[in-house]
Amino acid sequence: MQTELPATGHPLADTVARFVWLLPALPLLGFVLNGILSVRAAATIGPADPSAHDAHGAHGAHADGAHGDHGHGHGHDDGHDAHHPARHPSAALVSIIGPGVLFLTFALALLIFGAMRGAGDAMHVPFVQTLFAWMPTGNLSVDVAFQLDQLSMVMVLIITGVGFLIHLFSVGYMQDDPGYPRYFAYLNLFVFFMLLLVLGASYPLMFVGWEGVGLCSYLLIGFWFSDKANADAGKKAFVVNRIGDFGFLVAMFLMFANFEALSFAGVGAAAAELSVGSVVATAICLFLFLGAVGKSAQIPLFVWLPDAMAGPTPVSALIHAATMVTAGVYLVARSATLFAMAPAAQLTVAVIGALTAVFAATIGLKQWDIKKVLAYSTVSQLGYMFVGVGVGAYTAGVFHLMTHAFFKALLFLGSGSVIYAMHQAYHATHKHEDAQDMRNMGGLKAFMPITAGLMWIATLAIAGIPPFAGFFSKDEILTSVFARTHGSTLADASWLGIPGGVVLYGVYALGLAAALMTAIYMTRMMLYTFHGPNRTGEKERGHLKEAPWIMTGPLLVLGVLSLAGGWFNLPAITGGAIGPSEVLHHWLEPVVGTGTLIVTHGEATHLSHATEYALIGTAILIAVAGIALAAFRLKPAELKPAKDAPAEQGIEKTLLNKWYVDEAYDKAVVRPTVGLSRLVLWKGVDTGLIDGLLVNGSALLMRAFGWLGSQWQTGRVGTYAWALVFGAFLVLSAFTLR
Amino acid sequence: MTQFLDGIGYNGWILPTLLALPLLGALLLFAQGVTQKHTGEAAMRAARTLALWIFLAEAVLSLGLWWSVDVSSLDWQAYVDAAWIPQWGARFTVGVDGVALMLVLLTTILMPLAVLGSWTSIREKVHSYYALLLILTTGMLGVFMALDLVLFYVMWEVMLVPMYLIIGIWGGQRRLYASLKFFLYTMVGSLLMLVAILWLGIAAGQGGTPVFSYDAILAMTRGGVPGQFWLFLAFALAFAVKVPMWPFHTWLPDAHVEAPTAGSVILAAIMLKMGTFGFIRFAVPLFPAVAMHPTVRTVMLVLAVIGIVYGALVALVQPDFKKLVAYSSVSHLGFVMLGIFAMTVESVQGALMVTISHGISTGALFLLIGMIYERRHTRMIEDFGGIAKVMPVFALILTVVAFSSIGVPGTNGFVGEFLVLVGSFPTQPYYALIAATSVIFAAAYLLWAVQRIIYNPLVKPENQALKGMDLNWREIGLLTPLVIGILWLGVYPKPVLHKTEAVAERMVRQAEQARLSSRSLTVGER
Amino acid sequence: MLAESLALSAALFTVGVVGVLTRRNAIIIFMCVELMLNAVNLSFVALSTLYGASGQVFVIFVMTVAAAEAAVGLAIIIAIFRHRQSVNLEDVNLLKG
Amino acid sequence: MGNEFFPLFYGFHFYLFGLIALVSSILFVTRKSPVAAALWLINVMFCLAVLYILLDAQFIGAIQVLLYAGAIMVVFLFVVMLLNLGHPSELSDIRGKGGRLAAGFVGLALLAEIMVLARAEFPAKLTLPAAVTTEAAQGTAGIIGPIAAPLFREYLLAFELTSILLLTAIVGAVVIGKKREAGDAG
Repeated sequence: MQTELPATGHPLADTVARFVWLLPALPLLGFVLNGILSVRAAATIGPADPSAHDAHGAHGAHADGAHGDHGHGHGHDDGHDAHHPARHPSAALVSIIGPGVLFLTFALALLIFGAMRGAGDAMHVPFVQTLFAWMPTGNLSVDVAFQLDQLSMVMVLIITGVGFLIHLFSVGYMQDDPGYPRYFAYLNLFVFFMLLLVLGASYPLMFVGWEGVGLCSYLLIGFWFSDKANADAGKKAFVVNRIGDFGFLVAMFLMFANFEALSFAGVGAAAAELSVGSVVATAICLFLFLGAVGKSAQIPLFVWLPDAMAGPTPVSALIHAATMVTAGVYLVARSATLFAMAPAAQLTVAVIGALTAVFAATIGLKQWDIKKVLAYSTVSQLGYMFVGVGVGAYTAGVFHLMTHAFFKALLFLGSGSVIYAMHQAYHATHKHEDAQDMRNMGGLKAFMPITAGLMWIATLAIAGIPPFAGFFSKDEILTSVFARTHGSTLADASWLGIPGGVVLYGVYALGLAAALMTAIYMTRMMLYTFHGPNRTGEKERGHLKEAPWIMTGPLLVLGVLSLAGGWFNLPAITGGAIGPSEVLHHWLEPVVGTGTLIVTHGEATHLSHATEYALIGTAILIAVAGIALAAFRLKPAELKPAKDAPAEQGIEKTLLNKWYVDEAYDKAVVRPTVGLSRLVLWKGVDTGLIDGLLVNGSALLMRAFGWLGSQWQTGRVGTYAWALVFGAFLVLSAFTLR
Repeated sequence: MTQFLDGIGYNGWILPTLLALPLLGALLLFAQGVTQKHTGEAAMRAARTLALWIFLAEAVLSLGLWWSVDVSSLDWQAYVDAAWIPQWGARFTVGVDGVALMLVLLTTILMPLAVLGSWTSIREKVHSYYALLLILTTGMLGVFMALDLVLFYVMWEVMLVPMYLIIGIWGGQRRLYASLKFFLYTMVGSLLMLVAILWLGIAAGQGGTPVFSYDAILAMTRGGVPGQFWLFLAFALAFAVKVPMWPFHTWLPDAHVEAPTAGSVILAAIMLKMGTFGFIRFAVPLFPAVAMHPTVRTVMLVLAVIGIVYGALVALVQPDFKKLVAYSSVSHLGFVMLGIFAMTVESVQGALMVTISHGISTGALFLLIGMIYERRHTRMIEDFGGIAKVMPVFALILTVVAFSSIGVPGTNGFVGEFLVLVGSFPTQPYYALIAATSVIFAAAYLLWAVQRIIYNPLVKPENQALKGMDLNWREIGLLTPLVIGILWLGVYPKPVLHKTEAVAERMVRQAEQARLSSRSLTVGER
Repeated sequence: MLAESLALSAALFTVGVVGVLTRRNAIIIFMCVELMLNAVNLSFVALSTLYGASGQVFVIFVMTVAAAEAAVGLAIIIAIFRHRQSVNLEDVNLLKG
Repeated sequence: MGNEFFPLFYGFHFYLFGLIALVSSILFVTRKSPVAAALWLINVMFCLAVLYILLDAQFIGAIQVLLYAGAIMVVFLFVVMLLNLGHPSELSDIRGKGGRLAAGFVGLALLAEIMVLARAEFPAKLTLPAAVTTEAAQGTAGIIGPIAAPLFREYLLAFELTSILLLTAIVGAVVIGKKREAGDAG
């Protein structure tokens, strides 16, 4: 069923790439070590006999110390020594193991990358390393195998590279947390699963990573589980993700039922046999996309991502911005051949992506929580990526994924740094204010200039100002959408009865609108946070200061990448004037090239230079307009601190409350389900019908019969004699009347 | 290993020994109880130590089966046949195949853990308690081993009585109601099965002494027997109650809630498997044409799918954690039934995998509930909250087990569910589709419960008092094998799948033949 | 004469039955039972003219049983009377579980 | 058989005593006083004894008088006297009108059914061929012989068992009837 080369025959087999299994194994090792450290320190093994209540064990080594980060104005665990929280006893060891394994992984990834570069044309066939058979039964054979190709390599480099930086940042950010080893254990585990996701050679193995990252996301969102809101958010993330996972599962069932294959190679080969517009491919792709919608927080399943900001900020940066949430994009790109056969599904992807991009951007316009702004921005940008991969511009989508990983990680870490500073300040004065509300910030550039500068780079990048990274990737997506409106399978197809070309024009327009709003809300965020007068408070102001170097160091690296990330894939139109163009495009060609070519009827993209310049000009114009609009219309000076701020009215209130989507879901889905389960199924069917009527009912019936019979049992001989005689009478009657 | 086992004639004596040893142990315990001079704590210690040693011996002895059983052969392994009741034609015939092997091992390995799990919670009539557990073990092992239908039936009832007593004597508040319900429910089904067994035995005897040998009856029913629809129904009802299939499930929550920890563990982990085992060993192979009849199959599949979704939804709103797990069992066992009646190799293999992995993870869940119950004397989810702060090890293990039960890949729960669904989809896409929605509900109900128990703020003083009361070494030790099992079966289930592959393949092949050859069969001719 | 005997037997038996049903005095009911036994005996004897002496053997057995019954039954009646100062069966419902 | 020779004599006496028995039995049932009832019952038994003799069962007739009328009924009378129940009392009264009517109806119905059934043809198994007649069986052994032979041969076991039954009845009667008083624990 598989068409891949045996691992031994591949040119990579004898290079360092044969250690590809070490990529996930190293973070797993880190998880195990940190996990042991965390449990060993946290656990106080109970009494030998739990019924002996007096036998209290020694108190745990940890105390409920202060957290490094809090949600909305939640207090500190006072009563303990809040000023000088004791660092975790194993903190030093953990600080070495946690980022250490990531560094080793990143180094190994770079070595393997080098080996791949060296292999050259031979890399047209992916390198698959099979470890052992996982679920062999009947016709099903799923192997635990790693597939190394250009796409997974890009992802591995992003994950390990950005991941390493975020691990470093965390060393500073989380240093005082009592759950320090647990945090790094989870983080390592996350990287393990994420690498499994991108390296798995089959859909089931990818699904292991897929769910695994969801699991880690659950654990990390609910990291400070003592707060109900955090625990709720973790649970919500997992459950909503599971709705997507349902789609992923069904897609796998469809693949197995139709292709009898679940490996990428097998499915790809089978998909190539299909014709464009085949029902099977469309169904599979739509279900796959449902999975992607869940994981990548698209409409209608985006609701979990903003709540996921309850986790520590580095987690938001790593999981909920740079890596995990982009897994959906990776999934679509990975299934490029399949999607190419299903234009309707592709249009769906693009439309959902575009709608999400605009919708999330509108909410981002009115958020006060700095992390919430970034969260909706992430949702919006993920929508962009889906527009890219939806129209078959896989390189553009993956490119935006990459640049987004840089600038969004930078934004999150920067905001983490701000929150850290705010929190320290409030902590020092024992004030219980929301450290994440922008209304409490303002003018921070004076106190933390490095962070402010770096975040401005990221803001310009996300807004799409040349030459920052975001400009190139966003522009490429929009250009691709425009190019597909003619002469592509998408334009030929129709979506809900609308011609594909029209749909794509709509998507393009939505993309522009989203770009405008992105520029507006990002500028707004920067203005409110770093400019204008400071609103933190008189006493606190003195405690505001730049974060330590272990935190700003990673920010610097990400700043460089946000600035120069565009050079990974300069548009062809630059003609190599400022550097080699379309590097990423050529690199990814062996993986997604076929998919793109099918979409474009086997020809390269054909837009005249004039059109392309016009498109670029429009994009730049919109970005600049957005920034200008925000800069002129917003008055940071007039803003009041959160506790004095007046309540919003009208549309502003609706936007602040996220269009009441959460409330609507709660009313339309959650409550009815729980109500149905409780009142109808449990109390009605289970307790009432089955147990009450059928089970206990039959018992009651028997009891009634028994009662009736017992009424004859008077205990008096006379009655019995009557019964006897009557019986004899009946018997004889039977004979007589025979 | 195989050579060593052959050298000591292992296969010749192991099964009767496994059946006899617990009975012997029960006698010893009774004797110990009668002659006991000590009282109180010392007596209890003596009893549970003796019981534990017997269960450990049983487990160690049974491990040899892993190597000694040749699963590629379709003949019975470790086969022993002896005269028993010649007048009735009943013989003592025992043997195992790959499926029975796994279930026997599951039983023998879980039993010591169940004993350890109720190490300190049982404080009265201790001797009788452990003696009943031992008798119960014989019954359960006998059900998996019996190759004579009368022996099977006897064992089926033998396991019923100790469980009835265990719930009825050492149970909770409403133990009498629960135990009686359990007993009657099971009895109603199994009496019909007895009638069917007798019918089959007499028919197989052809006028002479009845023949109850499984093989002989299988040979007789291969081409179909008159009245096979009703026979199938009788068997199916007995097993469906045990599984339990919707709507025969309402005994389960009550029994689980009222039973002591070991009772719940055994009930969920092993006794429910008797039902699915019954389908795989008896109901389907004996009457393949009926089982594969479109109407019958549809009914079974619909019930299975209802069970899956219904169990999950009802579990969502349970205030009692034990009841929640009980309803989740209804859901999980629905997967098993779906897998069996979807009748592809993958789905049947998946059903067996769910059977085993449900035993491990639900067993572990009940053990964990028992442990927290011993400390807090409540099972109501709302009474907890923030336990992870004071009992991190408990929280860790509960999380692992819960995710296994949810079916997160990498744990055993996923492998089984995935195989069932991926196998059912080609033949029964719509049922598989509906069943797959339970991945959402499973996450919802378990995570919600887990959150309310170990997460959320630690505000209740009773829960704060749990500080320093984390799991002790005994409890960690008994949970460790289960956690290892969860991860092992999730990552490398191949050895187990290999053990059951041949049986599953044969069953599917024969069912398929029966389906094809009975195309013309109409409902009236059954 | 056989037919007439049997008819008489049936009539006597019926009278006994009616007695059992209508009376409340335990001793009289007891005597009614004796009457019924006698009615049956008559049948046996009548039929023995046709079928041999076995019928008469049975009569002997019936008498033996009747004797035993009378002994035990009367003892019970005495015991009940001692206990309740009455032999009215309406008062006695010891058979009720 | 005697009736072959004196059919009229036998017939007359048969009907006479039969009638007396029937009338006496009805009187027995309807008497309020237990003593009167017992006496009427004794009358019935005497009549039956006569009928037995007329039916050629002289031995049975003899023990009917000895055992029933002479022993059992005397015991009954004893008890009636002992318990001082000899006079009709409110409690010992027969049931109400409805009860009596119903009982009468049922009795008549039963009788009717028996009569009908007596004319019915029974399955062959039930009607033995009259091969073994009393005459042939009696042979030379006299009156008791024909009874003794089956009693001590075919029905020996049952006969022995009756002895045990009687013994048990004696013991039982003694135990039950024994007066239990406070000081009489033994």
